[in-house]
Amino acid sequence: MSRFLIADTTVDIGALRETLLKPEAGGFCTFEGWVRQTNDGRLVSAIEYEAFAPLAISEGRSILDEVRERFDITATCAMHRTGYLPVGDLAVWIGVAAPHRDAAFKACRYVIDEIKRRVPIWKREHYVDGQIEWVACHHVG
Amino acid sequence: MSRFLIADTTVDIGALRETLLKPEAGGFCTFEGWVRQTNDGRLVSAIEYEAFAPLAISEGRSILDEVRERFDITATCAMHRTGYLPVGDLAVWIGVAAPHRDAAFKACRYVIDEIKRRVPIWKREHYVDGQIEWVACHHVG
Amino acid sequence: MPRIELEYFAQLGEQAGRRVETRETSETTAAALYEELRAAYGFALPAGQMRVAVNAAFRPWTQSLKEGDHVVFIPPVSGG
Amino acid sequence: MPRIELEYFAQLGEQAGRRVETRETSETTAAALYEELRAAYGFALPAGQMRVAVNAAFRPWTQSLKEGDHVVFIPPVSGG
Repeated sequence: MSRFLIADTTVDIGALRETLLKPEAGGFCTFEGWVRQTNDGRLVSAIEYEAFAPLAISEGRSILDEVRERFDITATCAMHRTGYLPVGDLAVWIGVAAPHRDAAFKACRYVIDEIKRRVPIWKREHYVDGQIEWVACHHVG
Repeated sequence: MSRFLIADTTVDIGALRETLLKPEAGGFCTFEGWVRQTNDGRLVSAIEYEAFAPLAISEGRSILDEVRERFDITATCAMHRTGYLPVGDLAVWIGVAAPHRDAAFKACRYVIDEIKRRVPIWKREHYVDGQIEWVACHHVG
Repeated sequence: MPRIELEYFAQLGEQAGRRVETRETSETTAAALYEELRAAYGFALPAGQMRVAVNAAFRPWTQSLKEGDHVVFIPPVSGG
Repeated sequence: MPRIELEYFAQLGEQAGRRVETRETSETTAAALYEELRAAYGFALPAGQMRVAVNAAFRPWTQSLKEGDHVVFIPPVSGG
């Protein structure tokens, strides 16, 4: 079980989590990315995400296939939002179930790092002062 | 905000997560421990958890205080169950919100590692063959 | 001349003033097509900072193009 | 002789055959009290593999005990 979803509306993350419940899994790690109210010291009101969906989905699936090869995990699933998300909204969700916690943590970290590095999704920040800018690339962190 | 809960009944983890939603947090990591159907090759039907609650709570709070000092995080909360939990049940839940993901992952990992190392909670495994045993100590993983 | 289906994302969409385009071109590689478009729209990003996808799969810049190919230039990503 | 409130967890509770106990003892440290109990109940674990809590706080094994103290011996933990 490994699904990578691009969603243009709110997703029920409780339902995503349910799909990963397996009796052979003892550890479960999730990562969520939330729209934060500041970036580089600027006040943010919202972030707009745009995805090249067919390629984002196939690249996301490749990442999930990679974690299943690299780590001893049971099931994983990831979701990335598109559209206009105000501060506090959920932009990305990743869940990894594994027999033991070490693999769950490492695999979850791998998925978010690789999503940020290579999945064709872009964000445009809307600032409180009215400006709007495409974020050129990722900063450290 | 940092709470450490010992609970003898099911806890609404959605509600715990809600308490950690902060506009200054961009990354959120959770860890869940689930009752697994096998341990060391033996078929498990359930795990019974017993806690020395007053000390478990104060030691758990110390751990949450430590992560707030060691990592740049916004809010954290942890919950550990007691009582009889069948396979698949949630035994432990930890959530950490932080400005950036690296601190969220590291702090969450620190909390589960320290809970396993020093919080006075003990588990008794019930096996499918009818045997019942206190687990002497943690195995690697 | 082959007709290429183009789709623009992020700052490229803004700079081109459109999201999609069907374009006849005499250029035969993805790299050459990007330079043609860069001259037409003034794209700020050099090809060296981007990737290219043909028919929804990442391809080398030397990829040759044929009638009906769907081409997307991929600026540095910023999801997550 | 001071009366000590004892509470037993995990395998200690099983081996003692009880969860709580009020015990008069002439022993004056946590370490000595544990040896007394070990002789009485046949606890398998040596003190070196455990910790001790007095009045719900971890204390050294040399901790002296007084009337009404609540003492818990802490076997290796296995939560999480």
